Amino acid sequence: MTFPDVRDDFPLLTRTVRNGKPLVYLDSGATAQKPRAVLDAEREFNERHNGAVARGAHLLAEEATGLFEAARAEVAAFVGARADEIVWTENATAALNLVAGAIGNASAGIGGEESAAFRIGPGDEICVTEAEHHANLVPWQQLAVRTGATLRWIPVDDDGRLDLDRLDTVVTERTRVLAFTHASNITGVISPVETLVARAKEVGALTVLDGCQSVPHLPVDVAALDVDFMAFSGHKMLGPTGIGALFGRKALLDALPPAVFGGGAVKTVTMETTSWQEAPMRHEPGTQPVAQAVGMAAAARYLSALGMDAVAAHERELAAILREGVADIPGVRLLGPAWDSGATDVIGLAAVAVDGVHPHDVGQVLDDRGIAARVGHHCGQPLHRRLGVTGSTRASGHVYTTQDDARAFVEALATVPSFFGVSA
Amino acid sequence: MTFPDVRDDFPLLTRTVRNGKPLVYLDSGATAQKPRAVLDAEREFNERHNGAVARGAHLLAEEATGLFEAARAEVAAFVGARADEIVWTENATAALNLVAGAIGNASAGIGGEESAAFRIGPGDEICVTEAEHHANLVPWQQLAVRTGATLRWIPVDDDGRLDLDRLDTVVTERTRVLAFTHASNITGVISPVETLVARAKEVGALTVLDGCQSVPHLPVDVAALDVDFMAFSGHKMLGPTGIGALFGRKALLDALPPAVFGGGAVKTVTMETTSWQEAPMRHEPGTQPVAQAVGMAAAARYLSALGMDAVAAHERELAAILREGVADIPGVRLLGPAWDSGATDVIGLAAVAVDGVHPHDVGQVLDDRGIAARVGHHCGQPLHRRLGVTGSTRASGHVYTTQDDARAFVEALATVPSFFGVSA
Amino acid sequence: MSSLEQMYQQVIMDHAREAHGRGLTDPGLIQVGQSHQVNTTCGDEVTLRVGLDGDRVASVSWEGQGCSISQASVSVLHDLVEDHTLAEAESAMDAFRDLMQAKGEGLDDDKEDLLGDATAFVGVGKYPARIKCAMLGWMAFKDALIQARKDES
Amino acid sequence: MSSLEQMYQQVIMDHAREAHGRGLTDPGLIQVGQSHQVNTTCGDEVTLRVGLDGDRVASVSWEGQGCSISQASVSVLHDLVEDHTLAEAESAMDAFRDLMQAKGEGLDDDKEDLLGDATAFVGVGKYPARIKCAMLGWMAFKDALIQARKDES
Ligand SMILES: Cc1ncc(COP(=O)(O)O)c(C=O)c1O
Ligand SMILES: Cc1ncc(COP(=O)(O)O)c(C=O)c1O
Repeated sequence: MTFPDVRDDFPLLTRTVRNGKPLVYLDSGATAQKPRAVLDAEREFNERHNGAVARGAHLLAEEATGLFEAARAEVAAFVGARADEIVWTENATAALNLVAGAIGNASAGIGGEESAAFRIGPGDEICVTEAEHHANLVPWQQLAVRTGATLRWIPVDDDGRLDLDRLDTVVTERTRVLAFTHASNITGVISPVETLVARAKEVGALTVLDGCQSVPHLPVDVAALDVDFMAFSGHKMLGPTGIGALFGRKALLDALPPAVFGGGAVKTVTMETTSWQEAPMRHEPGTQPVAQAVGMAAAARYLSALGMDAVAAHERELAAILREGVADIPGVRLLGPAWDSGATDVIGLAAVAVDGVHPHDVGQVLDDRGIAARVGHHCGQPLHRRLGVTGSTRASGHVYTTQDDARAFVEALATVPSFFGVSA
Repeated sequence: MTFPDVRDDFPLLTRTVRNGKPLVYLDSGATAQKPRAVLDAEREFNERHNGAVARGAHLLAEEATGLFEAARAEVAAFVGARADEIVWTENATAALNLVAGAIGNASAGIGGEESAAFRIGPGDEICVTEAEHHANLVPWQQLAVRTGATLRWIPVDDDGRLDLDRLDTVVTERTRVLAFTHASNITGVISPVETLVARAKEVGALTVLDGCQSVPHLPVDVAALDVDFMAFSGHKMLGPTGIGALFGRKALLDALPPAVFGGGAVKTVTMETTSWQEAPMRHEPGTQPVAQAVGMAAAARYLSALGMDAVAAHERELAAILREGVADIPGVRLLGPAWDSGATDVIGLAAVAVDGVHPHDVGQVLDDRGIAARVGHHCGQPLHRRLGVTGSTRASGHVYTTQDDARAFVEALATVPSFFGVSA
Repeated sequence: MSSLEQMYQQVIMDHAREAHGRGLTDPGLIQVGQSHQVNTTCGDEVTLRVGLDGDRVASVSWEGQGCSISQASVSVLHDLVEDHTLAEAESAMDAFRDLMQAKGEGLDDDKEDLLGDATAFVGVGKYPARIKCAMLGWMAFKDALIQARKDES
Repeated sequence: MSSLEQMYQQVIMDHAREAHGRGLTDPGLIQVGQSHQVNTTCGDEVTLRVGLDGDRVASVSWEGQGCSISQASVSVLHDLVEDHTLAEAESAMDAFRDLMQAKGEGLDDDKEDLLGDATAFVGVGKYPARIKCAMLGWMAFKDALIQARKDES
């Protein structure tokens, strides 16, 4: 089964770079390009239906509200959730901060008795992994500062896989939250969600999944994964910038106090006190990214039409070319596990370190050939440090990435050591 | 001097509603319509220049970063700020929460000694006014819950003007923050910023201005106003949804700890600790609303081309028609001061209560004529309560609003009492 | 008849002006439930109390303020369910919800007969924002029933 | 010469491979300043120490890691300012900044003469993201000078 060539759906991919070279876009892990269907949906909203959501009795307000809530239902269905279990946020970072911030607020007395179950403090533990993006590490680290709880983490092995031998000693009865990534944006490794969730349930900890690198690339069903919360971003799944989403079990979202306060989220406000609406509204104060929600739903529709199983299979082929290809280049080290066609726990990207050549210099050589890759620590300083490097060069694909794109990366990378005079 | 008719620049305004009636859009105070220039700027960005900002070495990343920072400089200039004094946020609500949340974090020890000046606690006071939108009340009220500080407020008089006789007793040496709106979204009253800032300086309190209803409608210069922080939204100033901005003095933004944590905002991250970048980056974790920033800058450019003095004059004429017009209708009460052509402290809106008729029912009659107005409490429950009503019906204009639009509102409103059989 | 006139039919105006069941009363019964609901768009509130006598809705009384649609709706609710069996009350509740979701089109004759005066609310179904207003009292009724029956167990 | 070759001229490659001034030394002077700078895009760091002897930059030494552009740039910085007067060092600093802002176009002959080897960095000016790399050491130098002169007063 061959995956359809969808490049024509993406206006940006037709442009040329650096003196007329065709663009080879391999930075989708950072941010994806957007199909015309997404741009049109946003524009159509702005040109025909824009109005204040959930607040007016006039026709435009009605239409805008209808489209906004329909978008919520669509994005919810895309990840196997109910509509009222999806909270819109600015991005995935904001979604993760929403959970951490709300727990901090509950611990400071906000939300009163209704939110008391979320209170944490000295003696409690928050657990993450060594493979986290800063967005799923720093909020928890600082929640620990704020509440006096202790941060612990599951280490990774030399291949970037979680060291499950340590699971039971790190996640214990003291653990209140276990936050972990679904797929690493550096090694590409997919976490053993089932094992981690089972352990969290055993000790009564909340689970928070970072779905940034899974939702755009794999079929994801929060009900099947059985997690309590999951964060993901619009812009990485072919949707607009300026929007992300938090999935949360309804009962938890209803009891969690707001992390951010304002209009539209409240029931009754006096100068002295405030009572909140139910979820998702209580977590959506202020004017929401409405056009962006409509665009994100269009992205979910676009991906669903392709079929997420087919998308995942397509990206597995890219992974094979990238990971096998770079492994053959002398002086190039692949971060994370070597390609193994039998293993199913790696997404379609490859991050590499070139002996003696700094990632910035690697990226420059690629860029000169029209190849857009990402260089640096990719917001994962601890994981890079654990793997013995300070940064890497990453190629990451999406539905529009061709096998030729992946091969172009491997070929260009092979020229790097000699260009910098460091060949073996 | 007549204000140009710019309706053709706004695609949405050509549509009809409720059986082919022309649209009379008078809900700009909630959210404004967007000129083609804004929609085109966003689309052009997405189709030509989209890439990860501040993170890649490839051409698209470079272009996206350049456009994103140019947008910041333009929006900064629009309000008289320096580029590095502008932080992008999801909306104005998020901007106000950023300041309140960061003060809360500083008080919980985050940011260490660098942020110690922001710590507040029992004995300290936070001051707002009775005229605030929930977005500039609830974050402060809950900051008080979180820190043990006390919330106080400046009351308003029957006209909705701040009772300045109480200023010196409410704002005292104990006051650490004075947060107030520049213009009320209900009464339209413009606050005496100079007097309030002078008093805040006298007692050493930080000033936080809610510029949501001023920045889109009046010339605003933060340097001249001499405030410490100001929040405003893109979608109310003809820009996209999904973006707002916080102005803050650079030295304050640099010392304020983050309210939200994640990638792109940090210098060095270990599992144990994090150090932050300078402002504005430290307050912009995660992938930013990049296309929306470009759109917001296009909106600022569009408004600047019209000239904010001309915009304000145009809206003053609308205010005159609205406020004088409704005052002549028996059984209709204007919230806020009666129109006085000499007074300069009212923006171009009018909120009314109709005796014996609920705002929802008023709105329905207007909507039936194609008039989009806002009904309800407009996220200002305390102010409505103070004025003796639970809700109102509001007409609010913008650059595309014509005097005929304003007259249509007044005429339709005049039919309401008899329709519901409550005429005198 | 314009959409506006279809929405504000005389029946509705009359119920709004003189609402039935207004004023909370003590039903003097054992199975009593009460619910407070807020329409967060406008802040309208209703507090509704139900007294059950076996499988009979013996008493419905309420207090609140709101738009003519919400007030008239609680008033017809009162007439439709007080002194009826629980089963009848639930059928009325279902029929009213169906009417709201009918987008202004009306229901089949059986259901309209069941609703009586309440069919006048047909025009509200065209306005999603107003359906909330019309449903406010019914939400309170539904919740109050749950409260009242909790005491059963 | 392609843009890439213009950027990575032999001079730069040489300086990157064998950087001058690497390894922090104790200048044995009274007026000493030190600065640590991080390029937040990639995490590259440099720590640079300056020793002043009156109005002479008597010693520049540094430690750090980074891309060839940032390493070569600190190396030429060392050569340009060590054993020069403060005024000369500041002229070099200004000229280098101008070169970075010249978008790959080069400067007038006077300034290029002043920069010597450092003119090889001309190609960097075409790449905004890399200007940060080339400026890293200079930022540290500027800050270290401020620190060193603080001790004056
Ligand atoms: C005075 C005032 N402050 C704050 C806000 C909140 O703005 P946003 O919804 O864009 O966050 C609004 C608009 O709703 C407003 O009118
Ligand atoms: C694994 C992972 N988590 C979190 C994030 C943060 O997402 P965003 O920048 O959209 O908030 C990213 C992307 O940068 C990511 O790859």
